[in-house]
Amino acid sequence: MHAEEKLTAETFPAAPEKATLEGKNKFLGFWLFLGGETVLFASLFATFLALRNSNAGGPTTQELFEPAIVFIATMLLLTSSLTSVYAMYHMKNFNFRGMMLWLGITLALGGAFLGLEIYEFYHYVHEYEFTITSSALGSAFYVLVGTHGAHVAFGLLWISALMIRNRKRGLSLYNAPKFYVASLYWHFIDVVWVFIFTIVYLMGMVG
Amino acid sequence: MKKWLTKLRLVSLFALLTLVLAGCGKPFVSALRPAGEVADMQYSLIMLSIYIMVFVTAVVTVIFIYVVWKFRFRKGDEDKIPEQVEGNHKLEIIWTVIPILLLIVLAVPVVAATFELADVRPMDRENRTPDDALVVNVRANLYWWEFEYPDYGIITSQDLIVPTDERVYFNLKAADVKHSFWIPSAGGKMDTNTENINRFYLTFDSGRTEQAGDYFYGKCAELCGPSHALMDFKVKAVSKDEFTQWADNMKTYEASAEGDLAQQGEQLFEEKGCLGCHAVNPVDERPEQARTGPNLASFGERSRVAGILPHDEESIKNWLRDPEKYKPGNKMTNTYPKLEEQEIDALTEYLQGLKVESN
Amino acid sequence: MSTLTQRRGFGAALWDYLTTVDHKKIAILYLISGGFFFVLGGLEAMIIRIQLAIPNNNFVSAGLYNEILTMHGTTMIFLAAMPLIFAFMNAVVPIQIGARDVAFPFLNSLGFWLFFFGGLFLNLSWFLGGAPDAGWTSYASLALESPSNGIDFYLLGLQISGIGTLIAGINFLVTIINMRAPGMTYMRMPLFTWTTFVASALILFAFPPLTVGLAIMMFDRLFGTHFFDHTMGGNTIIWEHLFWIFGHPEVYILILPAFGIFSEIIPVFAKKRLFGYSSMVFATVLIGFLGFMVWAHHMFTVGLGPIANAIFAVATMAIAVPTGIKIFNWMFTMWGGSIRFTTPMLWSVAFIPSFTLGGVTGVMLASAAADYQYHDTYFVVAHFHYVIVGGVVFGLFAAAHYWWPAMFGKMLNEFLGKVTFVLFFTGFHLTFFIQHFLGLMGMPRRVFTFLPGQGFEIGNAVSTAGAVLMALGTIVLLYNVVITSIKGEKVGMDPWGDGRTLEWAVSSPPPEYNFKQTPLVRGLDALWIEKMEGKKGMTPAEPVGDIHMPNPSILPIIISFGLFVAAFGAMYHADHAFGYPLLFAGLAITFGAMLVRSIKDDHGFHIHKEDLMNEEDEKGGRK
Amino acid sequence: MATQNTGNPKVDIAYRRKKNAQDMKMQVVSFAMMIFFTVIAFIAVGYEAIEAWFAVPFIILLAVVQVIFQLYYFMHMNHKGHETPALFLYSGLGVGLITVLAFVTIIWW
Ligand code: HEA
Ligand code: HEA
Ligand SMILES: [Cu+2]
Repeated sequence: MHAEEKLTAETFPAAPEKATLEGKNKFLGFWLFLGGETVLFASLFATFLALRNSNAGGPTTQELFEPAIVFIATMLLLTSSLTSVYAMYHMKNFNFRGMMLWLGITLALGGAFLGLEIYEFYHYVHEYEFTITSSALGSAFYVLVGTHGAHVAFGLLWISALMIRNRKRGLSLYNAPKFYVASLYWHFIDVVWVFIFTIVYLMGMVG
Repeated sequence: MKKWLTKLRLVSLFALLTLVLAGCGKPFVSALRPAGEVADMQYSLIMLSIYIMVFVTAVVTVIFIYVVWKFRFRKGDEDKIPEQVEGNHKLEIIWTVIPILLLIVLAVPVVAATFELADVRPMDRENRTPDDALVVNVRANLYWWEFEYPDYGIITSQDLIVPTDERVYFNLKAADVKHSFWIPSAGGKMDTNTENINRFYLTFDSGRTEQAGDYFYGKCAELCGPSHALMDFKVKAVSKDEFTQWADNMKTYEASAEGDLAQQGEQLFEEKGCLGCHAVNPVDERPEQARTGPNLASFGERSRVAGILPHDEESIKNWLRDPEKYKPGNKMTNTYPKLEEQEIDALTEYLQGLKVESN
Repeated sequence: MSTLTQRRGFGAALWDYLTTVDHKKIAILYLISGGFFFVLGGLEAMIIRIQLAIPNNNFVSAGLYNEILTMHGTTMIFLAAMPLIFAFMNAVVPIQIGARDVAFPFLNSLGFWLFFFGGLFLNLSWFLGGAPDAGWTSYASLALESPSNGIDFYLLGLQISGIGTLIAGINFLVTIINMRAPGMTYMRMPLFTWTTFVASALILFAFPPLTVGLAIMMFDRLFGTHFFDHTMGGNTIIWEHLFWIFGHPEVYILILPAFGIFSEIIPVFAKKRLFGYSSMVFATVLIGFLGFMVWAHHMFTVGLGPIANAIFAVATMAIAVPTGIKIFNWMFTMWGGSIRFTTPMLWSVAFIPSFTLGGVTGVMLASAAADYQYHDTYFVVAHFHYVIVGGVVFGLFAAAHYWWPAMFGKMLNEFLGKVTFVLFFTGFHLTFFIQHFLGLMGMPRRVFTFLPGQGFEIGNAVSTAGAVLMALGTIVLLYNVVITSIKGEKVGMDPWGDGRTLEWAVSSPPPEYNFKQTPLVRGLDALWIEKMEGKKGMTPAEPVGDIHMPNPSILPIIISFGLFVAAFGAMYHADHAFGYPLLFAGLAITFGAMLVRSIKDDHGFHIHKEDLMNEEDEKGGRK
Repeated sequence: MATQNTGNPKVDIAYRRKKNAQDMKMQVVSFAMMIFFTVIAFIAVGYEAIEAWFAVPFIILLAVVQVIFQLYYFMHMNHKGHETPALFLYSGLGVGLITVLAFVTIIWW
């Protein structure tokens, strides 16, 4: 089957992301990449855990963290994960508009999350003078959470670029794997966040 | 192909080398000439593992030579197609199990020794006195070593004095970057980290100390900058009595200058700012951050200048003229004004007079 | 676009290589740059050996020595050994599995250019204020103190080339998993493919910790964070762990493909199938697996405590078992065979005892309590040169001679090859054997000089003499390469006569699409099977049809160049006003090029059936 | 090679639609569970009476369960054709866990 071929709901395959060799490669390659990302984040988590009490006289995690912000952020990101699942649901049903709509919602939620995170950082810097150079804890905190934030930002850009590029083209076996892989990435970001809110924030609050 | 022949020659050459070199190395610096309990333990592990490895290598070499010789291509073999053997389970099991057994033989004493060498409990014993367990605090600095004897409240540098025939316990730390504390004849090394204190012990056997000569050589074993290679120290192991005597002398010692030139040197030592870094008395109450240069209390009795140069007048003068030339990157360069030759003479005279024993 | 029309002229050829996404050409790019860096690292080694030939030598100064030492280790590991391995992986693996290409041709090229610009960046340090000088391990406390920009070059250069390596690793994994020809099951894959697979998996999991380590050290040095600053709560041991969690698997990333190379060559020249294929595969996987649990054996003297030391000691020793399985299986492959001592075979045969010597000293090092004596001495230097040179470099030399025809269509001169072997082999043992004793006799490593009277004189002099022989051997090899490319005769398919795997089932060098028809694989040593049944080549698994090919692209260079520029910006931002603008300009180039890549559809092109047929006729006519 | 059609696209598509809808239902359920777990985790931490020795392992357990939902339902690791992805993801997790374990046990101060 040719990648650019115009498809209908009938001819659209059950697993469009893996229907071409390119798609299959992309799918697998991306999963492998996520395996590597797992180790990357594990290294950052490990570093954070080793330094989580090294506040060097600066504010401690108990003094800093505010459950409300983290809770809202978590809800936003978890929900965005569900919305991107919806998007993939529509993709599999060859419903391009549905997919675009839900991806748009995902973007909005992700954007809100990012905004909240930026606000949170701003808050720490200005209220507590807690910066990336305050202490080893500050460095470890901002680099871990910031790396996640950078992933979110990249994901937003990526999905937007995909949407803009394909807005008039409809679904094809050429772009279906791209959308699918982007949604995998988005879920992965969520997986990482689950550990961030648990290990960094919640554990930081109990001490 | 005569390759196997070169091979054979190489092997016998190596065997010979082993024989010649194993007993070799200088007794004051070689791990192959152990001079105490710790080094002995490690030496026996080294030898045990060498025996196992020689055995393994021998087995491999014998099969190897046989195969390579026996099954080499000969004239007339052009069309020969050897049988395509898939493998052999029995053989696979043999060469899995035998190595496992050999490794167990090695691993058990290794684990035992690892725990034994980490036993520093006597350091923590309540009401510890230096007679039960002598403790030395080692502080490694960019290219020099400080040795503090907390039980006696004294500090010395570059030359470590220890009693023989007992476990001497060390607290190890680094003042700037990471170094590693190593006296090969007395035992393996331990790193001096920047953020924590490491602890271990060494022993010095009186009999073998004598054979080794006046001093054991100590070295820094972790790359720490340009003069890493020159970050040597010397170890003098003396009997317990001598050691106690020395420590008592140190405690009461006050640096003083005798003779005009030396007194002039003493004055210069202060004026030129030397005293800001170097203490001249073994009792130095300043915090360690303030102790930025080696303690020079017993400088006149040192074995080396700056740990590396022969201890004589000329070397001291050379060092004072331009330390950078002898220890690139050292922290003394440019911390004091340029000295006149006459001032150098005076300082040298003063420094050479700093002796604990003669007091 | 018609691809079969050869474009001529130097400019066109250069452009061809700059934009190529063909794995065979990328292999040549890796070979040339890896070879260049090998000579560079070798020159650095020669300076090291000259400086240490006699006590108190002042051939180079103390500070410069540390730079050379650091660059020798870093260059050899990251810029010579790994790229050279990638060269052979790229040249051989896709063909060995019967594929037309790798899974991601574009990323393949990107991986190469990232490595190239990373290596270039690192080596520019020589001209821009001094090279890194904290050893290839760059331990945190020293690295943070180092005043010049050298360490920054190390951090950013390795970061860039590290990303390239990661990409290459993923590419090989997907290629091997997804692109195998019909019939090529996992248990029929040649061992070089298997070891590539496992080594790539190790890359996938080992490089991220390095990435993190490099990144946070860069933050510490350039942006004021305190990960390793103990006065602010930081901890330098974190770096040591991150580095070795990467570093130990790294040494298996190097050696496993070398094992693969020997497992290809030995059966060919012993004319016998690999003995114990399945246990060889098993051992490879096991080594890869265990490789992740032993890193702290580099940190026995750090003070991790006896429990950790004991665990890591025993885990490390365990690796001897699968490695031993391999050693014995190679020897039994030759058992009963008919061994032809060609140059590649000489290297392979010599590897067995040489590597064993290095391996057993590894087990000695693994004995924690005894390692307190060995650590950071020349005993360690001897160990790792025995395994690296006696294993990896021998493997690379063997591969170069063995696969030269597959890459260039010409055979390297056998006589010169043997001269190289004798010189290098002798020099190698002369250089490094004696270093075991130097270490045991109390000589620390990483010293720019040693003082007389400690018993180190003879050993060092001998060692230096050996290094000269190695250099001579390398020079003969270079001469061989030049002579061959000028005068060498073209060879056809299967030039060694006893090829067993698919890379010998295509012409030398292969056409850009590798296989006109995808071959049908009927067992291990696919080509051998067909030959034994009296056939000339492989049975095709499909009719002749259009072949889909990827488009060449200049974007990989642009993406990599952007990071190269950005790295300068990051490095100089504190001292120069142009720092930040440069950083953002660089990133803009990179992301811009990535955007272009994702927006511009790239469907590749097709080589048509008719053209394939015509080409066949032409060839037939010429013959 | 692309599709596994039964020959009659209409039947096929109806079946697939149904299956997708079923999948979606599972995904919504797991989403609800995830939200629930998150709330529990926050409560466990916010509620004074629950002590750290219990709260920490408990919330980590909740996180692990959530992640399993993400992986298996949202990222479809429960579907077939995910054997290799699973292998590599778990290998990555394995390496990561060893790293974390080492960093919380043998890095001091
Ligand atoms: C290709 C690279 C390579 C390879 C393959 C190896 C293989 C091994 N290495 Fe090596 N190693 C390095 C590269 C490599 N190493 C480098 C670069 C360093 C130094 C880094 C630095 O500090 O700069 C180093 C350092 C190093 C150390 C740290 C030393 C120190 O700094 O104090 C240790 C300690 O355990 C070690 C152990 C081992 C072991 C046990 C193996 C094993 O895999 C070897 C297994 C092989 C055999 C054992 C031989 C064949 C087996 C048989 C014939 C079966 C029977 C054998 C027995 C029963 C023993 N290595
Ligand atoms: C792949 C890895 C690799 C390879 C192949 C080598 C190869 C060699 N190494 Fe290297 N080495 C390391 C990796 C490697 N090394 C590492 C990781 C370290 C540790 C660094 C650290 O401590 O941080 C190290 C350290 C190291 C030291 C210890 C330095 C010290 O601790 O102070 C020494 C000393 O002898 C040494 C020597 C050599 C020699 C003689 C070779 C020889 O085999 C080299 C042979 C090659 C040549 C000689 C080619 C030269 C070619 C020419 C001369 C031709 C020139 C011609 C033209 C330009 C036309 N190496
Ligand atoms: Cu290792």
